[in-house]
Amino acid sequence: GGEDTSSEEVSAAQAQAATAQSEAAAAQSEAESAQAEAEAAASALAQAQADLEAAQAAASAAMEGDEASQSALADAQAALEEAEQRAAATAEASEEAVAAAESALAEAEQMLDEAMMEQEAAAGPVTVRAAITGDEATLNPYTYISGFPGWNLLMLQYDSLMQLDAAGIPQPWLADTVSVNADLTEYSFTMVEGVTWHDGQPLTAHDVDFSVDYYINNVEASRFARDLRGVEDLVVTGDYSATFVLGSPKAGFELAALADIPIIPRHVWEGVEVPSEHDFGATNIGTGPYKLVEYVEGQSYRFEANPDYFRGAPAVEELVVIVFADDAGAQAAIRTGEVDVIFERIPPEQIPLLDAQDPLDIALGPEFTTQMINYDASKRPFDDVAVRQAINLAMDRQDIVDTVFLGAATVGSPGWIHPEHRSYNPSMIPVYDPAAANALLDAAGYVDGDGDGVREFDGQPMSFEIITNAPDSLRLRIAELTVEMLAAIGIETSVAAVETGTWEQAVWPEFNVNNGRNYDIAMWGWSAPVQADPLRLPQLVASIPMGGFLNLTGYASAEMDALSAALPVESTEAGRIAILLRMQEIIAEELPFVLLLYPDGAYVYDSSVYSDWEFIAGQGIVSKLSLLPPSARP
Amino acid sequence: MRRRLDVRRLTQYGVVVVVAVTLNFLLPRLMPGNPLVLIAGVDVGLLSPDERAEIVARVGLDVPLWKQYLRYWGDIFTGDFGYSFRSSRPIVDMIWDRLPWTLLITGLSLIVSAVAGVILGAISAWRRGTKTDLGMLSGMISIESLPSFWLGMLLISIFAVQWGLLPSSHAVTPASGLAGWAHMWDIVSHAILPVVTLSILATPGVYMTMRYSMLETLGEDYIRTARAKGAGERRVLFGHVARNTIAPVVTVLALRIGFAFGGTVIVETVFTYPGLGRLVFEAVSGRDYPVMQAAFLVFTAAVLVANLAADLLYPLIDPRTRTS
Amino acid sequence: MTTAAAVGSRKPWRDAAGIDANLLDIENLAVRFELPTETIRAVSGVSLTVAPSETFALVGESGSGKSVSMLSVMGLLPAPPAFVSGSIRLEGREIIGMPARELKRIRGRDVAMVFQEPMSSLNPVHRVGRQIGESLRIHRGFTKAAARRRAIELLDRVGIPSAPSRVDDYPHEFSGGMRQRAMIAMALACEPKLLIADEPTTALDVTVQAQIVDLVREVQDEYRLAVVWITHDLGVVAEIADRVAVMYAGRIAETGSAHAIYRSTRHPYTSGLLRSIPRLDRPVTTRLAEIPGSPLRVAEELRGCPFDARCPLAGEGCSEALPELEDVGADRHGSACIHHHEMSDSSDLWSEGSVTGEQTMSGEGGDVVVSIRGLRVHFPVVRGLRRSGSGVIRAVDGVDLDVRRGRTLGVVGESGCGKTTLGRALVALVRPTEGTIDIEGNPIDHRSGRHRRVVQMIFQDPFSAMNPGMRVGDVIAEPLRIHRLGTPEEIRERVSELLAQVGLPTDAGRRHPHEFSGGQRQRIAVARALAADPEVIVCDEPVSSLDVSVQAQVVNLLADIQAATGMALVFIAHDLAVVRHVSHEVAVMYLGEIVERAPRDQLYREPLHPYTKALLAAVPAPEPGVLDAGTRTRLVGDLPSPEDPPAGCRFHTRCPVAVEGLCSTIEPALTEAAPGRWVSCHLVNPPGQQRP
Amino acid sequence: MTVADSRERAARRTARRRSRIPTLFGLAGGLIVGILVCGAVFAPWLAPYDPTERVARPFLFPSSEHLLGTNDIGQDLLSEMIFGARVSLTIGIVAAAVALLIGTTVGVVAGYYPKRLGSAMMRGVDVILILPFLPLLIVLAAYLGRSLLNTILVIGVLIWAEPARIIRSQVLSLRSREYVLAARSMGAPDRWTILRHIVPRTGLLATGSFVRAVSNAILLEAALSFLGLGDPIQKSWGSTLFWAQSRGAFLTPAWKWWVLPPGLLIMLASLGFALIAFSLEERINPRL
Ligand SMILES: Nc1ncnc2c1ncn2[C@@H]1O[C@H](COP(=O)(O)OP(=O)(O)OP(=O)(O)O)[C@@H](O)[C@H]1O
Ligand SMILES: Nc1ncnc2c1ncn2[C@@H]1O[C@H](COP(=O)(O)OP(=O)(O)OP(=O)(O)O)[C@@H](O)[C@H]1O
Ligand SMILES: [Mg+2]
Ligand SMILES: [Mg+2]
Repeated sequence: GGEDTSSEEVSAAQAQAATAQSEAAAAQSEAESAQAEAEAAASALAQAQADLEAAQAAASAAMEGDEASQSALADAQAALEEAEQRAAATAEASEEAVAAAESALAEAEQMLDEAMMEQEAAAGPVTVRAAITGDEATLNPYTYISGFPGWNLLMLQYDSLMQLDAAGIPQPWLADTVSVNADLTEYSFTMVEGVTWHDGQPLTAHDVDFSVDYYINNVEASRFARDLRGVEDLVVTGDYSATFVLGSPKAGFELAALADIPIIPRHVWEGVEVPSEHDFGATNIGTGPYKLVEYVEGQSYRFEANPDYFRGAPAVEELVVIVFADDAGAQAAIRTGEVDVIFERIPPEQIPLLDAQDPLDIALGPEFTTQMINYDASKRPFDDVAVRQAINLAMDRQDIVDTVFLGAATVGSPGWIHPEHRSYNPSMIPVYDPAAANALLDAAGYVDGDGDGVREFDGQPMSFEIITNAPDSLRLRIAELTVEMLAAIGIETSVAAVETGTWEQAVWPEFNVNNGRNYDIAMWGWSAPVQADPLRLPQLVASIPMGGFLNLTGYASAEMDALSAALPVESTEAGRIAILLRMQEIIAEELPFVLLLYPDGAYVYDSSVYSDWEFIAGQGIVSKLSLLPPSARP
Repeated sequence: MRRRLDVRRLTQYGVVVVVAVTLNFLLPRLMPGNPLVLIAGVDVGLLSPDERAEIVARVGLDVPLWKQYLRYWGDIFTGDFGYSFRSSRPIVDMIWDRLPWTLLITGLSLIVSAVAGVILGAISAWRRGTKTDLGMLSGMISIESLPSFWLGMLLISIFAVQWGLLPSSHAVTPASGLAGWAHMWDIVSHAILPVVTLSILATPGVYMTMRYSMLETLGEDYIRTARAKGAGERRVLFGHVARNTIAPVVTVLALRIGFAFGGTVIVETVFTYPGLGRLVFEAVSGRDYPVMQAAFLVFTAAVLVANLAADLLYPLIDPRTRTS
Repeated sequence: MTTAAAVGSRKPWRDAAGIDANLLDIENLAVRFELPTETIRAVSGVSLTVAPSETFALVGESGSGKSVSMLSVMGLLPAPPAFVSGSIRLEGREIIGMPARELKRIRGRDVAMVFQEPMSSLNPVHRVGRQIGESLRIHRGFTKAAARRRAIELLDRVGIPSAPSRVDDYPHEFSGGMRQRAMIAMALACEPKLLIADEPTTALDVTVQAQIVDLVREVQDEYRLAVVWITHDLGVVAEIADRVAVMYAGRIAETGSAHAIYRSTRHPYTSGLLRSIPRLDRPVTTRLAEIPGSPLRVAEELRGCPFDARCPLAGEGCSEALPELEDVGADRHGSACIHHHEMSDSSDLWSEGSVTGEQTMSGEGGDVVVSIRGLRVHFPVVRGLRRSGSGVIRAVDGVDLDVRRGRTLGVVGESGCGKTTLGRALVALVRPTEGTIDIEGNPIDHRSGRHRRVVQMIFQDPFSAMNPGMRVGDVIAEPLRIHRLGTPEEIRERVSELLAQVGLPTDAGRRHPHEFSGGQRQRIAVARALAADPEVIVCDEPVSSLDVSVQAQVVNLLADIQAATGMALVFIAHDLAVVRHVSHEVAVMYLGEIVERAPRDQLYREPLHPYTKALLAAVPAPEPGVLDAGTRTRLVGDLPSPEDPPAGCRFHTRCPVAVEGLCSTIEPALTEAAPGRWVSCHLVNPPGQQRP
Repeated sequence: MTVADSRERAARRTARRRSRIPTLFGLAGGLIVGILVCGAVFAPWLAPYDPTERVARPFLFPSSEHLLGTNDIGQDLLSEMIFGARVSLTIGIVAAAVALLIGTTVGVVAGYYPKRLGSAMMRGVDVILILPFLPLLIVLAAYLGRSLLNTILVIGVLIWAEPARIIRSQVLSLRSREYVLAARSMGAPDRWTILRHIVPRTGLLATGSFVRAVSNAILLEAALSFLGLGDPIQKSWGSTLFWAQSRGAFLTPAWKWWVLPPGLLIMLASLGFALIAFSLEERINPRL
């Protein structure tokens, strides 16, 4: 029986597509008539052109993925072009004619949009099957596993007060407005009214209040408590408004907390005592665009669209997330059509291969994850800036990008911040100059005294072990190239590829920088959030008791500490950027670490199934934005 | 090989169990690395000392090792292994979710390899020295030398990716909503490649044992006695050779059940098959102590049960091991 | 070769009745084994006939081709590597080349076989009854139930007590003798015309052997069977064989009626075999007749008489041509010796030699070297799920013995009575559970060290008694090296000396043990035992795994050496006749206890204990009609388990003269019945008279 | 007659083949191992490039310059295969030697003193055999760090139990051989008996289990490397597969020159030793 219904559905869809097409044709004839009118309108050529271009852009954005409509659009465009030419030819035209053309165009556009949506509806509900590598457990705020893509999947079911837009900037979401007082201690917001939980209960500011209290009171497994550090109180000022009161000034609270914290329903969570062990069944009640309806441990998640989503029903009705053991499994599956998208960056060598395969497409964009060299800057000889600078100069970043990433990475800025980031300091240009590096070392007295090709320091050869984690093969290859490059400046290194736990334990004992370091040189990398929020930079470079929680290299500088202290209390965006620019300069000069590159984000998807993926700068495509209709995106 | 179950043997089993359980407890803790990142999530570096202490206390890692050890024994007896560090799920549930799949593929592959190994081994021994024997023997030795993961990957590459005949991963099509026969077929089609891989790898062992055992039996005096009575080849084969040959094969098979369990780690990883082997691999990579402990225990139990079964089965086959 | 024609042309003994009179007719049978490394000619040119209900004995030493000839009658030789030619006719039907399907129908129905090893010839996983009934089901189409009923009858017939309850036992629950009885029952199931018994008693004790011989004789009469009895011991078949063929190196050396073979031997080999058997009915001469050398294994085509090298008659023509069977007397008596006419009924080819050394018998000889008091060795047994730890095997259970310098103490008893354990206790290989062993007045020390040199041991199996990877020189030097007795130079000299002493060439030291025959190896073992210059040598059945022709060599060697060195010997054997030739004093063991101990001559002349009597009676005499079967004391049943020995007198369960109420309740003590004669029997020493 | 003749000839052929199987297999194994060992020894002369040098663009298809193409950072794959033999075979052989050393020691001691000591040791062996293999491996690998030596130790430590069992059972039977009893009855200390009589007699068996262990060790090394538990920097066949796997070669046309050759070489090496082991085992225990 199942096959019959599906073939029926197909024929119905075909019929509807035909209607859509004829409607598109109608739109075309409308455009033609507009063209005729445009012929008469020669006088406002320039204006018409500009308007036409805008219309074109909007139309093409609306039409992607639908060939029939696309050809219709192409025709429409051709017609428009013709109109343009004729308009140019006819020197005299009235403004009304132009307006008529415009309105005709708008009508055509709207009809095309409708046709497309109808066709989508005709093709049945869109189901997207996505691959992830590694289980993410039950996706509630206390049990999801990884920051990526675990948090991203979590946030399909929940919303936060703010939401990142495509540029990575927080925009009001559940909140209608967000305002902050001058000394950065009070963040007030009003909320969108009429939002309901999946179970139909209304969302109010009391839920937000509850969520904040809950996270703060149930420290244990939740990172959200840390986002809320410094929150003294949430003052509820109405059913739909409230104010966060902070103990000390805190810039960037929007990004760090408001756009991060899922709001949980008070009526469900009130009775939950041990959230990480509580059995919610497979489902979680949120306000998000999706409801998790099925979870098979280690295998799959099935999400259903929430048709009543406050920003509009999602474009994808069903999302199945399938767990794979590793990249290779996921890649095999997208090749065989078992999945439609991989929610994980694909390795560089796969980009051209997968792109070449129809109907697979690649979404490319900048990402904020990093590959870098760490060294123990508190220890000889790395405590010497000259040595660190020499290492920096010796790294041929472009070679690494080309060889290991086959070009699918961005050369690292010596000042840490990604060039696509809004607080990037454009004067940060990486320099590859081994000769200069050698000269620097010679000048600093690190010479090869015994002629074995290895320089000495304090009577010992400059010979070190580069520790890296074996499972990350790209990083391992970078380490291998690093060995080559350092050899060129007389520093001998060897790669020790160890198990991840061992590597972490050496570089970051007990995940606590106060425990010191057990390595000379290490390959390291931070995940995207560390860079996405530039206000976290102090964590990386402030001296250790000062707040350098992530200062794994033990770097310390008085000026950096001062800037670190100033940054979070600086009240203006411009002021903060200025501080950040200065910090980048210091980093590039003193090199607490050597940033090598930022791997580009590349996501493969099956364009015949769904192609409206939204690439959030630095974060990739895995977010609710990708699954909402364009009109609902911020 | 004569096996007999008695008190001393049971005591020895007991000792082995205690040592193995102890090691199961110690091994995870001997591994460098820290489960904190699993429990605390991504921002582990930002934890304050108090928060750290609270987390460690919640999962019971704050008490001295010997207390944790005693607690582990308690867990074993109560059958409650607590919650996974990684996914915060009850471990017993996780194991129950995974166990059937592992049992399915190991069970099927054991049956396949046992049947294939026994039949081929018997043919080989019966026709000792012929071309058939030579061919089978060299084939089996070659198969024995195949790297398991390589075989699995090649099968995926050929049958799933190139030809698209079979799914490359998982035990069922995720969220397919299939039911009834379609669902059964779904399970079967997903199990084919892993089972084939495991079977191919396990067959030579059975084959060799069978061939060896049968050759030995064929050389026994009582086979000559049977022939002297006028028994035909069929009667000799099925009446006299079969049962005497099967005894050592049963032992080998029983031991193999244990190994088969262990062997699933690689195969389940290659095929993303949601069995215990993959659970172990994930738990090990993530230092998920309680899951490791529980899963190791299942593995240990599997080996022991298989051994015990062999000991219990043996007297049924060989009356000499029954008490006289 | 023209053997076939030669034999075919000359069938001097075929009687008037002609071919039809013979049940089995073998002509010019040849079997060779094509082995990867060599070709073994196991049988060549063998011709013989067996008449219905005749007992035909096929005699010869190990490897002479007896089993192979008879297996080819059954068509049971594995081909390859066996290749059979010639002709075998059973009731006129040719067996060689017969299709497997037909052959199958003959086996078990017309001809049945009982094999040498009762332990391994029964399928361990099938019940005895089922195995007996199997041929009935195959050939007669019996139902399961009918076959089982018949199996019970047969078991009963072959003397298994309470057959209905034993029919469902598994073979391992039977004793050796019972298994051999079951094998016979199995062979009789289809009432075949011919029964081939391949050394059915070799693996059994003398007492049981006699029972089996009796049994076969009975069933033969009853079923009118023809029996081919294969044996290496001419003694066993003397009483039952009608006709005998003696095989050597795959050929028949001599054949004829039993009477002719035993009484008018016409082949030096046969006569050698007969003379080398120790006999109770002849006076003790210290030395046994021995056949020099060792049996031949035929790999090359034979050019001359295979016995040439060992034969006292060897001379002209022996090495030139293969001797054919010649008619040498009445009743189809044939011999394959070209010098047979040099032999007569009275001639004695094999000199028994004269007594070397002193010949004092009996009496108290030298001083006591070894003194055993109250020795008990118990082995714990584990059995059952709960391992009732109380069970022990009382292998040696209260033994007092003295061994004197220059004397030999013989220890005899059935298999499992504890002889080996006693011997091992003497060389400190097992720890006594109780009791003491003093060597030259010092208690035995189980630690390793030079003191252990004093007692040395010679083991039963010369093939497993030396490390096959070592050279003979090193084997012999081992005790010297262990105890660092001398420089390498001295050790080398000592080894040469020892080799000479045991009659081996000096260059033997450079060779490996596998290059030597069994007899030679046992010589090497003797040399090794002598090397450390011990006071006592314990010989644990040193000859029982050797061929009869060779066993005399070893026995003689031991006697010579003792005479030369004056050391004490403990000679363990299960065969009273062998012991008689070497011992000064004999101790008879039963179930871990000594039941009688006496100077040799007194013991053999007048045994006191019923068990000793029975043992003596069981020794076969290699001459038909010497012993009257009717007057023999036959032991019934098997040795009880040493784990749970019978109460009272341990022998009462099998004793023909046991007194109910006395023997079964009161344990007799070993008491001196006459000077030097110790017996533990209530009938010899009534309880009242026993000294405490 | 002719039927019988031809039957006899067939039988003889079977017989000959039967007796030749061990020899044939042994020779085949020897040949395979010989070629591979030669390749390893003469690698610097045979290999067209230095396998650690980046000599061309990454991911090159096979060409006349690079017969098997290049790997993910432009190293020559053929050279990598040739040099890989060194590490793989070294690990195989040395790890097997380690295993044999432990296995023989344990086997001999446990077999010679079967009562308390022996059964205690065998329980240890049981424990080793039932312990979850992978974590044991990770613990050891993590403890020891990744290096050639440590890989060898880890593998050696994990595979000694099998030889120990086999050797023990032989020693159990050897120790009751009469020549051992003879030596003991002469008053030889245990050391003498073990070294003179027991150990030399286990030689052939030990050789057999050694060769089998080499075969296993090679496979294990490959599996370890594949799981990322080996040292991926070392050029071994296993590490080549690790890279092929982590750079997606299994799913691309590159599997023909990047995945097949190392896999086949691993199989071949393991097969070579397995064949030798088989022929040795047949020799020790010829049946029928
Ligand atoms: N299956 C076989 N393969 C190879 N050689 C064999 C085989 N069977 C017997 N032989 C050889 O044939 C010869 C004769 O053996 P056979 O068993 O007939 O001797 P036997 O007289 O019965 O001796 P025993 O008293 O030891 O039983 C021996 O040299 C033996 O090694
Ligand atoms: N090491 C042992 N452990 C347990 N039982 C043993 C051991 N050695 C001997 N026995 C048992 O002790 C009893 C006496 O054995 P022993 O070998 O001394 O007898 P034997 O007279 O030498 O017999 P045979 O003539 O068969 O050599 C037998 O029942 C035997 O099974
Ligand atoms: Mg025989
Ligand atoms: Mg004995």
